[in-house]
Amino acid sequence: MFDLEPSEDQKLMVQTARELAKNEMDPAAHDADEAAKLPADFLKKSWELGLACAAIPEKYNGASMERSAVTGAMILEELGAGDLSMAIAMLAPSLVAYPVLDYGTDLQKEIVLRACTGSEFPKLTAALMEPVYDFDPTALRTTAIRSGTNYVLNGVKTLVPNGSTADSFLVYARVGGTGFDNVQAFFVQRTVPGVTVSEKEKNMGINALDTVTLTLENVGVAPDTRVGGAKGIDFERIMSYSRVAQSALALGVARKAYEHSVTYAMERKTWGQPIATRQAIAFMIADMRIELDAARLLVWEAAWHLDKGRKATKESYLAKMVVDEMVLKVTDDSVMVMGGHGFIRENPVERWLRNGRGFATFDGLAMV
Amino acid sequence: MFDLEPSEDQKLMVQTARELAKNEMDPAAHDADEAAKLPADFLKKSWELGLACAAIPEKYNGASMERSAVTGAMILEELGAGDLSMAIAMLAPSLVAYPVLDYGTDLQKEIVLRACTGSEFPKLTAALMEPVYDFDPTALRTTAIRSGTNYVLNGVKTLVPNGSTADSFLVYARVGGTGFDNVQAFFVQRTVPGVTVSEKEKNMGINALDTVTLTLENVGVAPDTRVGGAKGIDFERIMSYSRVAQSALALGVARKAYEHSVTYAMERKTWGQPIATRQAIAFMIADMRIELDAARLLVWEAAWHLDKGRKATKESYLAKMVVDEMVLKVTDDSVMVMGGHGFIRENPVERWLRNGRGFATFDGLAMV
Amino acid sequence: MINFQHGDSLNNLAAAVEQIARDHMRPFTRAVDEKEHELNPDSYINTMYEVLKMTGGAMNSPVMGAKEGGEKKRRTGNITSVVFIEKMAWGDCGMYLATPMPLLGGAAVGSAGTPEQKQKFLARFREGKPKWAAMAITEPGMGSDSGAVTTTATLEGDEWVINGEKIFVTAGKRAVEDSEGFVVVWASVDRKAGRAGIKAFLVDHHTPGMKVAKLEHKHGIRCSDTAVLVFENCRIPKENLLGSADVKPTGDSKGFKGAMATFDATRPPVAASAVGVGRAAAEYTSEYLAKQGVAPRYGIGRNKLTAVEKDLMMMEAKVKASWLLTLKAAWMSDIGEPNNLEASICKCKSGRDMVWVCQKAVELLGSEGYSRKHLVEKWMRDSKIGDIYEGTQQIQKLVVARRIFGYSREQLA
Amino acid sequence: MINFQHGDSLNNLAAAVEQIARDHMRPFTRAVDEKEHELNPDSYINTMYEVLKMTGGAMNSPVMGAKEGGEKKRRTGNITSVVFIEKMAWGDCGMYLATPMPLLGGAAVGSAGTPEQKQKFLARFREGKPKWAAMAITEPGMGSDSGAVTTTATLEGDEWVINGEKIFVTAGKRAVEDSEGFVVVWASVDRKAGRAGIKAFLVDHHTPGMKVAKLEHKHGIRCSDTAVLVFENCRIPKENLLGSADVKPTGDSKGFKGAMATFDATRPPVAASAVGVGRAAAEYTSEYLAKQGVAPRYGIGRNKLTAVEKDLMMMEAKVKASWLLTLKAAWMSDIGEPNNLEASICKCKSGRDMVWVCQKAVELLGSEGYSRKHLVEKWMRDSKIGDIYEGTQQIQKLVVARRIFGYSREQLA
Repeated sequence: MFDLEPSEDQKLMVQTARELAKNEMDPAAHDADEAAKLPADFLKKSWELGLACAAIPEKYNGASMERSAVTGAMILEELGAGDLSMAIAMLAPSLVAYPVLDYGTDLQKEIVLRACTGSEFPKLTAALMEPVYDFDPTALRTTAIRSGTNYVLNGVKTLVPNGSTADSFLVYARVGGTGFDNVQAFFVQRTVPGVTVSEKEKNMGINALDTVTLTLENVGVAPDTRVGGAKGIDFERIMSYSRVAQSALALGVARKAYEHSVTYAMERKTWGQPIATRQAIAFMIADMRIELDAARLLVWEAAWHLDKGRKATKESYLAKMVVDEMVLKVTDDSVMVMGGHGFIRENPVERWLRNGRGFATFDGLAMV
Repeated sequence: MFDLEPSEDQKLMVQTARELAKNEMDPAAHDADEAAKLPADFLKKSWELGLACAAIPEKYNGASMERSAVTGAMILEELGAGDLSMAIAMLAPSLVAYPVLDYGTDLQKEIVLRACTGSEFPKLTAALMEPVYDFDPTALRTTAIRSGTNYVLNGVKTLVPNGSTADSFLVYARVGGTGFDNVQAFFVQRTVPGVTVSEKEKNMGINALDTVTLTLENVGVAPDTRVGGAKGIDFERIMSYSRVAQSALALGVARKAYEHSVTYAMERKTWGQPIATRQAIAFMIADMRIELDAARLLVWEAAWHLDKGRKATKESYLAKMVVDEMVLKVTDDSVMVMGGHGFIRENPVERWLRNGRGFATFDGLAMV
Repeated sequence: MINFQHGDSLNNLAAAVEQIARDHMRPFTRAVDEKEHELNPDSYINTMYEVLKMTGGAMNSPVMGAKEGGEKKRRTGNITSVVFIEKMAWGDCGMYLATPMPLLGGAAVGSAGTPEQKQKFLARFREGKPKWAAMAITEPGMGSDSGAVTTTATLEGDEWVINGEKIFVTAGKRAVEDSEGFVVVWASVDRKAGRAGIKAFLVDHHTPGMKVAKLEHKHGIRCSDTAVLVFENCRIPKENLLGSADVKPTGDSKGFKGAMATFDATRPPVAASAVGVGRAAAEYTSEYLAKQGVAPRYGIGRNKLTAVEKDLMMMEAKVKASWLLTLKAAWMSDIGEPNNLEASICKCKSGRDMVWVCQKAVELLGSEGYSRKHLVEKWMRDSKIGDIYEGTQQIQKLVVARRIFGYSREQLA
Repeated sequence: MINFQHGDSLNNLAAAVEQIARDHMRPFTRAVDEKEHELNPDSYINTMYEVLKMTGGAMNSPVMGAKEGGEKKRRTGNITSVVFIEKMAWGDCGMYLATPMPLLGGAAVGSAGTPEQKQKFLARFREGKPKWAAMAITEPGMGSDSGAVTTTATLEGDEWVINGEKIFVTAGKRAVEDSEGFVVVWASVDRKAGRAGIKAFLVDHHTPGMKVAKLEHKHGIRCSDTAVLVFENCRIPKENLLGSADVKPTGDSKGFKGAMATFDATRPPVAASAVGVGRAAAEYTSEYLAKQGVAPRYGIGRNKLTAVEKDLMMMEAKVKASWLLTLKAAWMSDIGEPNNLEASICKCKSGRDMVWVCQKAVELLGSEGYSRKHLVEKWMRDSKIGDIYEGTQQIQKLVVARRIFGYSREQLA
């Protein structure tokens, strides 16, 4: 029966995430953005909470949480509300752990999942996006061509999170024609010849997140680096998980901007009245709320389809399309609610706008 | 030097058009729409004013007005504000006269232009649009294939204005591959074998306008029916004129809806105050005005390029793109300003919305 | 536990309603639009009335269903009603509004009526010939400020005497002239008391002094009769007052609040009717364009989409988003949570976005979309009412903002 | 006679400014953004100042140009200034705002100053080293209600004593600390008189009691210094009051009105600066995508466009529409027509739409657009100020609506 009440477990996880966001992320977000650097101990601290990679089974020392995209979406919304850079950074290992959990060979699971349940933040990340205006996961430019038993990888990846410190990259590459079915994932070590890792990239937003450009020139990798071996991955489903995750982060960013606007509009007075009493401001904020609530339901529904075992390609794609538009509108309007004050970097709305605009240009930066 | 002041001649023409709109068109528009029929003597009356086809030279008994797309745009805005169905109906002869004036052979000019300066409303119209979702003037489906010295026409045309009574149709057809250059225009008599004229079409709006579907099945026409003979027409420029004309009509529809909204908002009171004093309504109306003014300048500029002898393909296309969006928004908002009253057919805004939505689906229904 | 799936029993019922929509609404939808008030969609009305009689309360009045029946833990009436309404409106929104059921008038009796009133006015909907009930609130000089009622009700002996004029009365003629229905009329018992003096009165069909002065010719939903009702010394029994007779000098009286509560409960159904129209247009457009070879490529790089493809996708997404918001608001009612905010959110969003969807449908089909050969132009006209009735988009935003800020009507007007 | 073409002399001057923008602004635009206040764009400042000195009044202060010079029949100052500003902002909007010219402060002196004040405060811009002038209106507790000034000016003998804090002072530090410029400060001479008590005062550079308390770190236009100025018993000569000293008990005083008139005159220049940024982004996007093989097919059937193509076209159209509105407003000033409505229209539309254009540019370039490798992300940040400063989009709509309805500030607030 139709129901929107989260389970007790979900509420608990959300609470944990919300506290992290409130206590560790939000207060440090401005300085981290200005310094273009995560707070020194953030990854360690957040890692200890076990929010990322929580669905790894006990067998591998994991928390054995149910693998649920819905739960993940709820958690990621909270983390997104904390800070987008920090959220993506702390979630980056999931980009590797979950595909391996879902599709990896036993050996891959043993190695990767154990690395993702240790006390150290794992130096693992994934490389999917490419620096082109029309990035298309169904038609990657990065290729993996069979050469004997090995594969030879060529291509350029961008926005690889935690790239400066990662030892190992899960690289998505095209092994045939176009379409999701022709994409496979390969583990590439940083030290392998042909691999070049750039300096930290500079973007409009997510400044505190360390992302790099990864260039692969005739990089040879062994067959066992391919996730799932010959059977491979279901990349279409991986993309759906990823789109749900990014959308959930965007919900968090937008919600934070909305909440900030509500508070500000009720406090700020002009002509003796809170600006919330002016229809222009009140309607703008009402619209924020309406679009936010609508987008959340689309995200949850897409996630729910995934939890039901479906591919959810359409659902996750449409949810992300709506969310990407919504988060820009909401963060942009939150700047307008503050007027000139919203243009000053002391005011977080300007950062949320910079981060918010990113979503439509990201595809594959997070995973639930 | 940049200047937006109309000339005295232009002001005079605008005044004439405005009076026609105010006295003959607007008051009769509702009944005409309901009856799906023009007022009995409208075409005759309006024809006598000489607003359509005014640029035909004295040589052919014409008024010899300067051929100016800017002037035309000004006049058409007024007529559009009067009533869209009536405006298109009275302008339909221009769809034939101006291409002939610009490109016709001497004989074609002699016949057509004289018909367009007589005392009778000319039974001439043009057939351009086709009943497909992606109508494209650069890739018409209607073809004119050479057969010996003749041409054989095949295709289906829709939204042919005044089609039920027209004796002769100027049919646009593709004579080669795609692109504007491959389109030519042919005169087809109603009585020629292979020509079928439908009943009056039924549309959401422009109900009073008589439009038909014209079907051409292996219709053979002689070479001298081709406008301009072997030299032919500059269809690209014809489309620019047409897009400017339709945009100008849309400006009129939108302006009327805007003006009506202003009046209503200042008169209508809720809670003892005119609704114009509420920001939600006031901002909606401010936006109408802003978008209307912006769109008009784009239309004028495109028209001005035409008057300078340029093709104005881009300018007219972009102007129409903007206008089509604007007229929908403005007419839709004008319904919202009236609330429930706007949904009643006694209130003209509902007609303007039906007419306004049409523009994005029309391409080639008018000519300046 | 998050779940986006309905139970089997609702799915089965929904399928039955969809079948009715497909068989008894869609085939007539163009004709009832063209013929306006001349043609009663009898096939639909009679079929539907039999179904309604059989299924009893659940469909008879959506809101009543929620209040009256169901399990103790979790009621299902509101979800059920929005699911049904969405499907009926998908069939034809005008015909849905001409469905012989108590509609808003019934909802008012359901939420504020005494047991006797319920028996007298609602039981009749389970028997005999098709009947309608209507709600008469708006007056010519009145906009969205429902407090500005000038119609009066004066107690003379055992009777209320009603005088005034009401406009925008949905199913007004069917309720009071064409059937043995009734109308709920808002009138002031004390004009000096303002909002507090406004009460709702049950006026039975064919009551002398009440007449249908006019049927409006509308932009859309043309076969739904929108009546002007005139009351001239119209006398009704004293016990036909709905709610309390008290005129409290300050604040809202129970009568007015009760009537306003009806709106809270009916915004999700109105949203559902908007979604039904939007979904009809979105589906039709998809199917039409599919035949032309347009297949939305879900999943590919966003900057590779065509404009039509992107619009189609947005249409689909917006229909779903509005629908989920509507289900959410109804679900909250079912679990007994206050849903004033969510009811306005779903009404605002679906009203606005379904208009966008239908306008887009016309555009995507080009001149074909503008032609009456296809239904999309009709849905565009029908959709507009969803953005207007029971509170325009602007009114809904006011409500949403007031709830967000915790402001009163006075603080944010 | 309708004409969309500028005269040859303006075109020649415009080409010169564009050359400066290309050679002395664009090459530094990324660096001045990254380095924020650390890097003064000296190459541009010095070059431009020499040009400004040479060209004299026309460019020295756009608004003044309009008021002072030109033919009797038709002035050209306003059109000239918006053309210049659009090109400079196309080069770099932050650097444009750091142009050593009188800007808003100069505009105020130009429109309300006595001949002596003009000589004393404006002549200096035609000689020596680069100088700036600033306008200080906004205060920390104040939003768009420019009447709510709490800074005070008290007459003590031959001096006004100013106390208060001003924020959002564009070029504030350059005007009063880095150069021999000045700042126009709004202060109340009689707080009880409200709006009527507000006057504008000319405070010279390095006047004791005035200090730059802070430079803001901003979302965009980072190399333009936005200062917080604090006045503590800051004493200035009595004759530095701009406009009349009268405090009329009812209505607006000349002082306030004069200052507000400055805004009327400066909205088109602000719109022009927004358009410059939007055009930069639109052109860059077109050129980038053209290299990727995207060529907008102007003229084809609308439903055949790709999504990117359509967006590109809309960007181009919106840039042009905003620009034409800006020219129109400036032209009206030049021919002596009141342009309060048109000034707000162009400011509102260009502020809003150029943000849209720049945000779209980022989206169309995908992750490349989000990267600081390209300038579009910077233009997106720069563009936002155009929607905010000198009255947000919302304020402009209020002005537009008031003009449409003929309402006063009190009737529509």
